[in-house]
Amino acid sequence: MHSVTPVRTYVLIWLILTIMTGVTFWVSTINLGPWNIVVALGIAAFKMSLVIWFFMHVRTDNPLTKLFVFAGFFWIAILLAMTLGDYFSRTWMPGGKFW
Amino acid sequence: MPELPLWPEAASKVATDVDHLYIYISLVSVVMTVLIFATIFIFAVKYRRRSESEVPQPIHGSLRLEITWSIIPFLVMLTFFWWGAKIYFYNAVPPPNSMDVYVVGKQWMWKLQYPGGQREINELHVPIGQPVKLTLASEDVIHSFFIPALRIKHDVVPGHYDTMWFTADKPGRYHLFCAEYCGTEHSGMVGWVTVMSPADYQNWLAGGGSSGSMAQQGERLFEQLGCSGCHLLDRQGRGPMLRGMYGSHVQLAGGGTALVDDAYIRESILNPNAKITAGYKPNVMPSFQGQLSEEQILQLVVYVKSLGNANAPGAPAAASTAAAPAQGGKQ
Amino acid sequence: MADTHVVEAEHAHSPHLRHHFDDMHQQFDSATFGMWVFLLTEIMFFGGMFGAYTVYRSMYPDAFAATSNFMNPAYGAMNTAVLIVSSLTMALAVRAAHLGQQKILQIMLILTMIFGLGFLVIKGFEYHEHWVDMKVPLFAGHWAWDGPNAPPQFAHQAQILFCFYFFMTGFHALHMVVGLGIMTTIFVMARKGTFGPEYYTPVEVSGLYWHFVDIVWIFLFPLLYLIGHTRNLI
Amino acid sequence: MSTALQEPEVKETPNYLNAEYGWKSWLFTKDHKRIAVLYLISISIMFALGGVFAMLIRLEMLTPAGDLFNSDTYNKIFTMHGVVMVFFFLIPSIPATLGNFILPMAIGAKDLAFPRINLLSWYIYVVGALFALAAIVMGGVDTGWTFYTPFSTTYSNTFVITAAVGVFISGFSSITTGLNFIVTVHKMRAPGMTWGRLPLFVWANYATSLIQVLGTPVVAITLALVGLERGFHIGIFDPAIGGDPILFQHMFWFYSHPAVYIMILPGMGVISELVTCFSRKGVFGYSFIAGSSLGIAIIGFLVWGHHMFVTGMSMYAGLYFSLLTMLVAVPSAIKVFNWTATMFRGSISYETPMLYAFGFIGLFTIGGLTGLFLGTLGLDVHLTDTYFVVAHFHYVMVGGMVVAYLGGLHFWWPKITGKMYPEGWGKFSALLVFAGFNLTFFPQFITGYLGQPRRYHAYAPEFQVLNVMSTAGASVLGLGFVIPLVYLLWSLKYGKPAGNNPWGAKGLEWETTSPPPTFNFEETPVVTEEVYAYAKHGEVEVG
Repeated sequence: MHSVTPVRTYVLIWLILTIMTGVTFWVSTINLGPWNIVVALGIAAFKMSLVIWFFMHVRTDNPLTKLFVFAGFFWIAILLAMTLGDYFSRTWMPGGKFW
Repeated sequence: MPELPLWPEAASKVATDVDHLYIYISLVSVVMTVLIFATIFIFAVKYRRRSESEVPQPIHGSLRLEITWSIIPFLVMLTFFWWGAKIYFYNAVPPPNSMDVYVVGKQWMWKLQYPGGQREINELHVPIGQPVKLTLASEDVIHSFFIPALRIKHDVVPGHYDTMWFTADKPGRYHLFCAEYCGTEHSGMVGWVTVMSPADYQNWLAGGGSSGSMAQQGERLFEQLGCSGCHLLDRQGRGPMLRGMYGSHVQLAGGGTALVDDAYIRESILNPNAKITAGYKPNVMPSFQGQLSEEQILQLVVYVKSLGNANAPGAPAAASTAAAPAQGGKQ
Repeated sequence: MADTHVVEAEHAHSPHLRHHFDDMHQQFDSATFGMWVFLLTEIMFFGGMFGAYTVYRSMYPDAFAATSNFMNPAYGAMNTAVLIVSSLTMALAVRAAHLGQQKILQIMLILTMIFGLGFLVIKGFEYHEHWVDMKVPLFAGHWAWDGPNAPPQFAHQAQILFCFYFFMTGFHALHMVVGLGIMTTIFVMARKGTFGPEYYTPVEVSGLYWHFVDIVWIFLFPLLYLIGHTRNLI
Repeated sequence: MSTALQEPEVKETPNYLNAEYGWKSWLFTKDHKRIAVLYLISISIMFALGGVFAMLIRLEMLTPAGDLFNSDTYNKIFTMHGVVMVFFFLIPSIPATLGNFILPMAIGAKDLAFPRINLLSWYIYVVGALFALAAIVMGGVDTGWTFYTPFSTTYSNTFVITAAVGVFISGFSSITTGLNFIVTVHKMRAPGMTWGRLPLFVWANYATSLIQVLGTPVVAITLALVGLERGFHIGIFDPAIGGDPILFQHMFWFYSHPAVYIMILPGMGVISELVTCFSRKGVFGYSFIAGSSLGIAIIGFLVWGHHMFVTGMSMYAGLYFSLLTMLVAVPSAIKVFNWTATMFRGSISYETPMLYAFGFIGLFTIGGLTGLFLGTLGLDVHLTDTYFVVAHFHYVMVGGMVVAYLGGLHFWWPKITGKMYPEGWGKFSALLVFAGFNLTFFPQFITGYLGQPRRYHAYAPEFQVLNVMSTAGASVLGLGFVIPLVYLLWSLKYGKPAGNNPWGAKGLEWETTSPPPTFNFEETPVVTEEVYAYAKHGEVEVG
């Protein structure tokens, strides 16, 4: 079973999460063009990692759990990458002979 | 004695190519299958249990064998892939001198229109040796335009245009099927493709009673619907002038550009606000969603096309009054 | 790859040990791992929604940005904060259970439930606003797309985005409701003094679930509320 | 067979069947073996139902004209054949019955990790099946099992939502079974049962479970979107207002292509067991067979686009989906080669399960190779949505999966019931299945290449001869399925007692009594020998 994490760590993580929420909100009011979404998702991913790593105890969990957590996100990546691959390349018409 | 065909007719170069590919993969498969069947059979007989107490020596495996029978089949399969991809890409790009035919799939029939204005249901007539480009649209669900003798099919997805093309090289009458399940009378959504010599084809074209070319029908619609009140032919009106627009890139009001092609024209008719040309206001043009059939939209598209192609030399052409030649939407 | 289980015939079986497990350790491990596998399916469940959402967003970026202006980021941010606090109290509840601090465990569970409930209340206010605002495309009488912030060319796409909005936040809220049910059960069990250092598996496992629901919201917030925020003035 | 004699027959040993009596003891059981039996009964009912629909399809196909049913009825029949067979028979078939029964025993566990969730899984399945049956009784569904939009969301006038809810619900039974297996294999193995000693049947079910857990939620969400769209017409898949029907296909096939591996992988696991047992020899290339199961599970998620080559999908996407399709064939080929090599210098006997194994290898080889035809871009353009596709997936699903299921059922029948089935009848029906199957589906490769589209109520007259052959084969095949049903039921009462290990097979499930006691083993077994150590076992018997 897990070792006990000190209350201080939990509170610190909570503080960071709350601050990052504020940061997301603030960044969204600045126009960064296409980078807005990148920054927003980057911060979300960072927050998620903190929750998974500390609140969900993956930090002290065995490699098997880590592998399964990774697998989940990897499979979403497959779904997204291969579907969007279709959508983004649909309009590229080859100009002539390819072979 | 009922007929028992075992091989479909091949009426184009692509069909012959596909046949060759099919024969090649079949041969490889037969060799593989026979090898495996024979091995199993030989082993099953040779190593049959001869006494209840016999215990064979274990053989744990062989890395060399495993690698061999992974790599070699994969390399063979890569040849399938390469050959198949070659045909697929060839099928994807219609040559520039293609003759246009416009197809609308609708539960449960195919409606075809020729640039010269001829219209048919469940019949397609084409001359041999001439590349034919089909622009496919659907009124309702997904259909699929399938001509087995040409070894091609393409889904007809509602909401946008699909294209396919072929050059038939053998006169005859061939099946036309809907291959994507589309509801009750799916199996009734069949017809015939008639491939004829160019001379016969000209005769056939002349024989069909026609109320003007597709472009003329489009022009009539253009006036009936009141489009011509805003889209003037000689200057910019409340809407952009369409002459010479086809094939050009227009500046959009929201920034960016759009290529004026069949799909753009269709979208502009059905959802005019989607991509407003720079300098014009939204909400001026009403949507024609639900008021026009896909066939009529195609007629309008062909009409706009006939007003001149930005890329073609000598554009804009004065095609609005002259009947478009039977063979070409583009000149 | 050596086997990790050590079979020891424990003479003093814990009353919480189910018959088919060898020991409490194996039981705890199986339960937490099982929850992780379940969360894997949840990831794919929400992943499918995010995938469909992403495709439409990539098709209609401007429409989605414009639509996003009808979301109130203040609600979204407030709810994010509320959920993060509830995650903290949940983590502390698990810690208390592990240490056998019964009083703290119960307090933390109550707090978690209060914050969870708070989230749903805020969400309810927000849904109500959309209802009044005529931004509920599911019901014909409650959908309208007009006004200066509603560019007419996006009428159709906006409808799709709002559907995704209700679909995703709806499923998320459903998960919150289920989570509250679980928390109530855990609280009742905690009141009976079920949990202690040798047995706190249910608290740990429901904690994992609670945090996961929090994570989903962490992504929903920027994706639904913030994508068009800067374009307000166009 | 010799071991059967060792068992004194005077008094029934306590086992899972006689532990408790009464319907409550079954409906509230937490014993994985009883749940497996519950599943066995329910999927058999669904298989029979799907089989009836199949026969009706073949009867209609006897003549080119659509003269037996009207077209609406025909469309409903093939849709319900697909829905029932795919979602309510093939997907749960081996994992939920044989897997549920054997897997915990094969790794030396007393039960699955979560027995109550296992029971819940069956109840979820039943509720899902009831929804599907309700859809059938109320008037049927006519969308095809693929629920393609916008036909399913807007144009169909049938009970699409009811059927979709049934499939949605049954998906969760699949997920819970998969979850249970994964945790059980990771956490519940007996001492000494290392990953390198796991039976290949367990490896195959483990790989299957990964697909179930990762893929099923996506189809669930997709069907939820279909239901929402159909109920409220909000435009998610409606092209008229900017929705994209192709997106539905992406999401549907993201699950439904891997789902065919859910259906075939456990069958491959069964065959691995059968080939070693009836060759009385350790399997050739153990780690390659085990690894190829995982390989199929993973690469299987990367190929779904090959169902969409003619939909107007980007041709570049077509390229990578086609290439990866070629890649996924490699692990399947590895399995076939290793099974064949296992028989080399073995001691092969021809009991019914082994006959099914021979049949499987042959039919699956054909099914797999014809899959390559369909993965080849230019050729798929011609073949897709024709009878070639129908023939291909029936070679894999029936020739592969159902044959493996029957082989496994005969193999473990003595363990499940404690009784032997009649061997002569078993062999006879195995041959019937093989002959009938080939006669049914081989002609469809030819009609497919000729261009007969699938899901056609009436077809062009020149295809008739081949279709008549197909229908004739189907009746032989149907008989081949009915005979086992009769003699297996018969054997429950009249079958000879089987003994603990009638085949002289290796594996922990054969070390316990037949039928096994409630907690599988008197004492937790400790594994000390390698997997499939037939040689050692033999020495003991001889000595």
